[in-house]
Amino acid sequence: MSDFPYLPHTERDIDEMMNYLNIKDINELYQDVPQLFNKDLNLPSSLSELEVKEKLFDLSDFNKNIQEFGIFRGAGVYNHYIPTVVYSIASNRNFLTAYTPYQAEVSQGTLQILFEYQTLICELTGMEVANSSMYDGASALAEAILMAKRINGRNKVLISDLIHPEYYEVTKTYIEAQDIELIEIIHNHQTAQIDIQDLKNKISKEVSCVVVSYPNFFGVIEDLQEIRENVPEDIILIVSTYPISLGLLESPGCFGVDIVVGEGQSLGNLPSFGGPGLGFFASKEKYIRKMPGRIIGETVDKDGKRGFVMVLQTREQHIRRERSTSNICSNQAHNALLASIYLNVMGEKGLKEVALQCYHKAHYLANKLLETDKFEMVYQGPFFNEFVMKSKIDPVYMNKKLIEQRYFGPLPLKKFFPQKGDQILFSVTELNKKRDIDFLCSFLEGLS
Amino acid sequence: MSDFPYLPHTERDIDEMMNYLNIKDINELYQDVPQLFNKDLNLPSSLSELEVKEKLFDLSDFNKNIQEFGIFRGAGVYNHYIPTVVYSIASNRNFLTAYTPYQAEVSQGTLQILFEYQTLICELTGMEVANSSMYDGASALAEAILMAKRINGRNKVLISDLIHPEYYEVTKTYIEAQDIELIEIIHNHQTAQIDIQDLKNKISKEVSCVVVSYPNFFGVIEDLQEIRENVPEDIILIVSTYPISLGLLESPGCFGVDIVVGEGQSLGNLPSFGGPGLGFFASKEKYIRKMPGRIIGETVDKDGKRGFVMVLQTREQHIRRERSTSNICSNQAHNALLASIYLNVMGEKGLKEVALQCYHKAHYLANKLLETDKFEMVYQGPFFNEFVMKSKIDPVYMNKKLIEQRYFGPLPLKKFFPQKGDQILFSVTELNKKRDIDFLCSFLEGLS
Amino acid sequence: MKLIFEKSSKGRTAYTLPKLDVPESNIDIPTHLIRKTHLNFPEVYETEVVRHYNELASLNYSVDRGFYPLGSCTMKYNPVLNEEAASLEGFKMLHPYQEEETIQGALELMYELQNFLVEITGMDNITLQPAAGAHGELTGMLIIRKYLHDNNFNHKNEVIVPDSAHGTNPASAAMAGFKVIEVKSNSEGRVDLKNLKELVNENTAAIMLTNPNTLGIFEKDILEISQIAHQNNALLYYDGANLNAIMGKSRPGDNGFDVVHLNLHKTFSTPHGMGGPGSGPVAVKSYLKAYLPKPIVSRRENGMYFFDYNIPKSIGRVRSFYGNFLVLVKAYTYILSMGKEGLKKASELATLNANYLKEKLSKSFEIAYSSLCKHEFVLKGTMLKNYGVNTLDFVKRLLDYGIHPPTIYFPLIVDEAMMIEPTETESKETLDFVIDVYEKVLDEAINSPEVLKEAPHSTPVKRLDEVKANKELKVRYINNEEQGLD
Amino acid sequence: MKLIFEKSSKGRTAYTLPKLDVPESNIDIPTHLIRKTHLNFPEVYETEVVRHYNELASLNYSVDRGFYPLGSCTMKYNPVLNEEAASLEGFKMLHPYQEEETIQGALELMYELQNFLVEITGMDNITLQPAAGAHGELTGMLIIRKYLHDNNFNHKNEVIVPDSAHGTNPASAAMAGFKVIEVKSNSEGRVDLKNLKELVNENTAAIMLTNPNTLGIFEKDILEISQIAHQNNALLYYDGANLNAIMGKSRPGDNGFDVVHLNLHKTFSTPHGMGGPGSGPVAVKSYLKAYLPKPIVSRRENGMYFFDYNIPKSIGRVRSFYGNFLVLVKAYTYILSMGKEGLKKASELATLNANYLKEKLSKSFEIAYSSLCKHEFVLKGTMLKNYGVNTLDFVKRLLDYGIHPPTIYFPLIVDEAMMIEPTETESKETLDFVIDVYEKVLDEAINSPEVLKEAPHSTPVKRLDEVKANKELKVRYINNEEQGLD
Repeated sequence: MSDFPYLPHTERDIDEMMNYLNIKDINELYQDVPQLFNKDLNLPSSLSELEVKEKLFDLSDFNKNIQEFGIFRGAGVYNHYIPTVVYSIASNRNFLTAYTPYQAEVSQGTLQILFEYQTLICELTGMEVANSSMYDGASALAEAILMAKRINGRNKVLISDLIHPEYYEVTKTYIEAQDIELIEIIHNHQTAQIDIQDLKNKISKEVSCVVVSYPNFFGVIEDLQEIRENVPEDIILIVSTYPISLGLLESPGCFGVDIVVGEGQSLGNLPSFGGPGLGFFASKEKYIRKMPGRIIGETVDKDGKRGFVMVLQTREQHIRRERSTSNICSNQAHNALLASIYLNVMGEKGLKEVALQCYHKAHYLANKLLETDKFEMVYQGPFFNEFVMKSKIDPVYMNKKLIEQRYFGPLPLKKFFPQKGDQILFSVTELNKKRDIDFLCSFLEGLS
Repeated sequence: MSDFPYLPHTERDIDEMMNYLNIKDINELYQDVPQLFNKDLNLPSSLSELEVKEKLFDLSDFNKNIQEFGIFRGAGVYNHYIPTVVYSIASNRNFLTAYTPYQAEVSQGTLQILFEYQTLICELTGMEVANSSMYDGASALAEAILMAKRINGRNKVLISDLIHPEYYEVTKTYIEAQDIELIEIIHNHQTAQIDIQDLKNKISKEVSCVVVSYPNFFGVIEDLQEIRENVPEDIILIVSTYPISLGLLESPGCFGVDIVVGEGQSLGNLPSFGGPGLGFFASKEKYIRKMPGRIIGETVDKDGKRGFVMVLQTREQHIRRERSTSNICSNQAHNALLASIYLNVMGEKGLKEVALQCYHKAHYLANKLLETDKFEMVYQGPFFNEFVMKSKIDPVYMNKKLIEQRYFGPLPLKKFFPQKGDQILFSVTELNKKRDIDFLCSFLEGLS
Repeated sequence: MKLIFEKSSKGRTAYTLPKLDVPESNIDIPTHLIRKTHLNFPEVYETEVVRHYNELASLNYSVDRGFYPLGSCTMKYNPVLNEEAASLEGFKMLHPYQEEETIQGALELMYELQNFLVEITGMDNITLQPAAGAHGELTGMLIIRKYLHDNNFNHKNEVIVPDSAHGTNPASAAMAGFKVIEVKSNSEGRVDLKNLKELVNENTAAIMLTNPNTLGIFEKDILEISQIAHQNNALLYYDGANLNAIMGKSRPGDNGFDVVHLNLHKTFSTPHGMGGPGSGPVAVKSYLKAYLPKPIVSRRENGMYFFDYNIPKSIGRVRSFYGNFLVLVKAYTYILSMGKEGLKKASELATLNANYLKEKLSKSFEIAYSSLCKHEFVLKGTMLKNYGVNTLDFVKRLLDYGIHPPTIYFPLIVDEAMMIEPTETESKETLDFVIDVYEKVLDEAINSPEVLKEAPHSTPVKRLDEVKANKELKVRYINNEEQGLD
Repeated sequence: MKLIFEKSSKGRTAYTLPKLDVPESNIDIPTHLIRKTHLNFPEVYETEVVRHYNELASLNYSVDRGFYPLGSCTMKYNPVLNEEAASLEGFKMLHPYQEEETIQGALELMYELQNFLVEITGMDNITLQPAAGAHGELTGMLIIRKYLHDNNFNHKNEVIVPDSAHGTNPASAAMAGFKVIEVKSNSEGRVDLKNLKELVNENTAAIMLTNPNTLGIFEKDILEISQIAHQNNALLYYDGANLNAIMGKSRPGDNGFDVVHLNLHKTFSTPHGMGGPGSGPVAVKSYLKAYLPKPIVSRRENGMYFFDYNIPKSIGRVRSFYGNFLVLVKAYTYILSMGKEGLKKASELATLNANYLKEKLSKSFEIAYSSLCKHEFVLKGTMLKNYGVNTLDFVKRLLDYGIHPPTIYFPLIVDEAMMIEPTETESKETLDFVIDVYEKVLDEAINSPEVLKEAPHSTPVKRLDEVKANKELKVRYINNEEQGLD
């Protein structure tokens, strides 16, 4: 008799099956295994559902979470409003427990969702084509750089020094074996925008691509028009972007960017300690055959009815093996679903409103902080919803005090820039209320 | 432009529709309404989803709930383990947003669920037929009494004085206009079981039915065999039961009971402040045409395939109107679904184990409490998971102190029996842990 | 598909429990009271349970699938936010007998909801206890009964109900001990005033009305009806099933109604759950407050909320505890979401939708009563008989086009009735699609009636044999194999 | 069905937001950087969104619908408890950059999971960072690469991969800069030792194996293979896609593997989510610990958990933050639920199921390699060609019987392959049903092959034109109407 609710086998089932196989012991099915493991694994014994729940509840409660705490921290993962309908829909188990749509005829749900997702990403980024998801913003960026090399065969990458530091690290890991050289473009120390002169100086015939973040890690909005003007057409311009900002900012596609990637968590995905998130990936149509990841296309069935299938599979690993455009197989389809529902629910109007609220609230906070005399703005470039301040209060101490007040304060830049021990990165979204902002400012004003 | 996400009408839609109807103002559709209300309702203005959520979260947080607090209180609503799968399945919106299966061909989900539910209730109660749900245990009991009168045309009801007091009140309300006389049967003050002599004395040719609770409000198990032996066959014996106890107790059907009703909340339904719950209702087959409520039956479609439909609708109000067996229309189908999933998941083995754990834990608590010398057992009758104690500590004070310790203590019987100011009703389920029971006892021992 | 019982296999299990953590004691129960009868529950594993119900869900039509215009049932969209609200632990994990100070949030919600509903109906006081509409009707009629008795109107034992009324009205009146008298509808589909005047007399306890009525027609003579009732010391009862037409546009209380019940699962968007749970609050004028079921939620001067049991004249209780509380949470959430503007707009658009649909369909179908309607209207399928089919055949064919039929053969006063209530949550595109389908099926009725008679063709089961079901009356699964073995 | 874009109507809205509660400031952004391009998102209302996705869900096959035996994908049942655990606020509402003392619960979970997985695989250390299996492969190969470089094995640039390997293996090796060398399978479906010995040389960096391999066959010569590798200073890489066959039965670490990746969404029951998110932890022997991606979760002496970034030789990062954390929560939940007994039992029953199914099917079908299998096996559909049909036709017909086809045309070394992995969560009844269906379809192939060629017949769409899709390459919706207007 099975005591495991996930296992269907009764003793009789097992007996009948073993009889049929003419075996007396399941270990006979393992007779070809050398060194059969005949101890118990050093793991806990099976727990009842109630006990498991209790353990998980305890672990969960042991964390302080941003449902209970206010947060003024972003830096790649943002606490945005998610309409209730998003997770309600996505929790449908016919989405959750399906896999890659290998059999298109019984996967039209998945396929249409991803086709719609691709369309939404194209709209958002202003690009012509998009794939159906990558692991995260960082790996999407790394893959974009590999793609650029596939396009023009060159091996120097000019990369903004205000790309998210963890994206930079991932990129470094990815290109390690690829004979690619990463060259940083410095930022202008007044504006925190890319130093155009430095960019110009570093452009050469060996440059495969130029990589910038829009907005960048310090929250500042890069001038993509100026950058594109200074990046010759045969060099791939790659932009990593924060999709919510595109409710307010012109789409990268409008400036002639070649590849747009980013982290899609902010689109209807909960923060989740940073994962799972969603790498989105869009490019010009002419490069589609060089693109990594799964792509869904429209077709018809034998009666002429519209349907969707996976296309360009010959780029992929299960067919092309070591010559595939990427090794990616499992992706983040369910997160793409969350992002799709989010964008469909919010619509153009909603996304623009969210972006505007982020903008206004961030600027309201910035101005209020300046009034306290405890903070100075470090850069003058235009920012969206994040900004760097120099603080008279020690950032670590400040955050400790804020946690006592049930707030997560700004990110100490020291985490990534050891020399910036007194600088902090504030982040504000539409979920930060005026009363929280006002409290924060007056609390910090009083802090010493 | 609609600002209401639940309303689809664009201005253009409204214009087109009004044009088609040849009206200029929606009020023209209300021209036949005298005293058109032309003010604003004195209600709050529409709130955004976030604001609504915040308000509801606040209200919810303002309560102390039994997820956070331990509880030793039952008295009709019990905190039992509910497997995760129960609500996960039942939250499927194709269950939630369907209605009464008027069109059987597109309601086979609903119909089969309720057919299975009827079967499960028959199994549990030992009866031959069951309906597909009533509002709650109390109204089910009241309806059973009305049904008894329909069966034998008599108008005296002998009812145990240890029926749940609220069921008694509901019954009184229901029969108010029905020319039915309620006569209480007293309980034996030693055992808290029904006083058989009193029952015998009150039996007469005018008695329509005898009503007992199994276990009764004081947790004591009535001897249904003895009761049936003393209730002539032409008198309907009605039993109200606590379904979890039937994992341990013999089913009422085995003793020749005619109608079994009860509150099904304990079967996979959350406490929910007492509602929605689930009235279940089962009887002997020969009385089916006198039964209130919806009944589902098996049939075949025109290809001979099995299917399910509503049967005996001619008993019901939408056809029989003032001569229907009851006025019930909307019922508690979704709660019947929860109960069904629960029983299917637990199975015989699980239900028996739950019942046994309740029994053992309740008796463990009772014994521990006796050891404190603060409590005395009031009755000697066998009990299932509830029992009455006389307390040296004032019950209201005791509960106040327990709330400080994050426990809800026993129910002060004063709530229903003003003369029992020093008596309390303890309730224990499989969710009460030994460590909580031990804490309770030692805390109460130290309390003065 | 198989029943879950037919999927059972001895020894399978879908549950786990922690081990008993206290010492076992002797089972101190007389042996004959200990279960020996086998519980023939299925033995299944979790995967199977999940798949079983997933398949069952796929067989159900629902509002989430599409147009579901059951007349008088108000199958509007059920917001997911309502569900989220009702799933908060501070609501779902409350015991009804917790101490007052530990349930202030729940009481505040109920208190506010009481006030909201009283305002919407134009009444004075309310009980949230009834579990459904019909339950509310019974409650309301018992209030009326007790009030009359207390005021020496014991002879008043008749309740007048229109021939177009919901079946629950006469059934509830009868349960409350009244004799039911039927008043005719006139050619406009309204209460025939002449007939009403003939019927009302000193024995009249109450007149029960639905307004707009089940034909979707507003009783424009309501003030006169009210006068007739009150002049005869009879009370006027409002069946709130059709309130969705008039929120913020007309208030029953202002029109002279003395007792009103509401259906929160209709007008206030809580889901219908395959038949329930619903909720049927009953609002009354202040002079009836003393008769409301107990308890009701009140507020102390210090701001604390409490259950007021001090209602000496109360009819008593109609339900244990406090009603379907989680349904109340959902309705409350809906009212906050919609606000005063939204509720009014909902009613206006429900009425606009119904009139648009009615006018468009009137090109091809006979409308039972063609005057202005409110939230619903009734088609007369009589003409279908010319083609050898009937309303049942007609609507079964609708299923093949993926839309749910209306309520049929009701109200009883309309031959071959189809009672259509689109609600405000359906778009114009949907209505236009529905119109196309109705016309297409009508076309089929004329040109290929056999297609209708055999319909539906594309549903999980084909047309079901109701006669057999009622004759053979198989209302539970019997495991014949097992029976044989026992 | 329609695309959501085709349901759009100007002015509809599905969202609400609180009003901006701070004063507006000037938009201090250069005009050319402010969006002027129209965002052509759909304008829909909530009901429509809900219905849209409800319909899409109804078009999907899923584990919750039934048998889904995709070989090497381990489509086992995904417990609802996993989902409940991952939806706890203390997990889903964590920001990755919170202070260490505010995330101790999350860190403890990760730390324990690290230990669990290390124990199950018989390895020493692990990273939870990779987001999927292939991502783990890349990580593992980069670790190997860095290790070799640091130890002056720069010349080692070849990775040997069996011809039966998953396509991700050569792809990942290539991404990590290696040249891929294919080793043949022998007549038993195992690595051809002779061929392997010919291929291994001083340039060999690693041998990548899946064990049991994609034919479901255990590499019984694994100890010898390990020896061959290590004698040549090459590392042995374990692709964990097929770990579900051997939990508690055999540990890759004990067999000499140096690097192992796992697929938590396969073996550890986290749902596949239509393609992801997955999770692909990589475990290594202690001598490779220094190369793991940073950070890993460690524990201080005082019991506090922390992210250890102090890994100077680390290959760096392969993902932002810490991997697919919520997937980790689900896998952790599963391991607690199953325990050591349950995991072992799961593997045994997965193997029992596969062998039972294989043996039964072998009566009618040709098994590619008929020896003992583990969790999966491969049918050879070559004989179908005799009837003018092929594997594709065959499996499309399975859809009409409501079961999902196996992985097809893989592994590449089997002609017309069908790779079947039933998993342990399918019952004997299901397997017996599946056997019946396979035999019935085979019968149809012989007697009415046209039925297969035209299959599927009962799915939401019929067989789709993949050639057209790839030729015309329409990968997004274009609103032609709107385009015309612009």
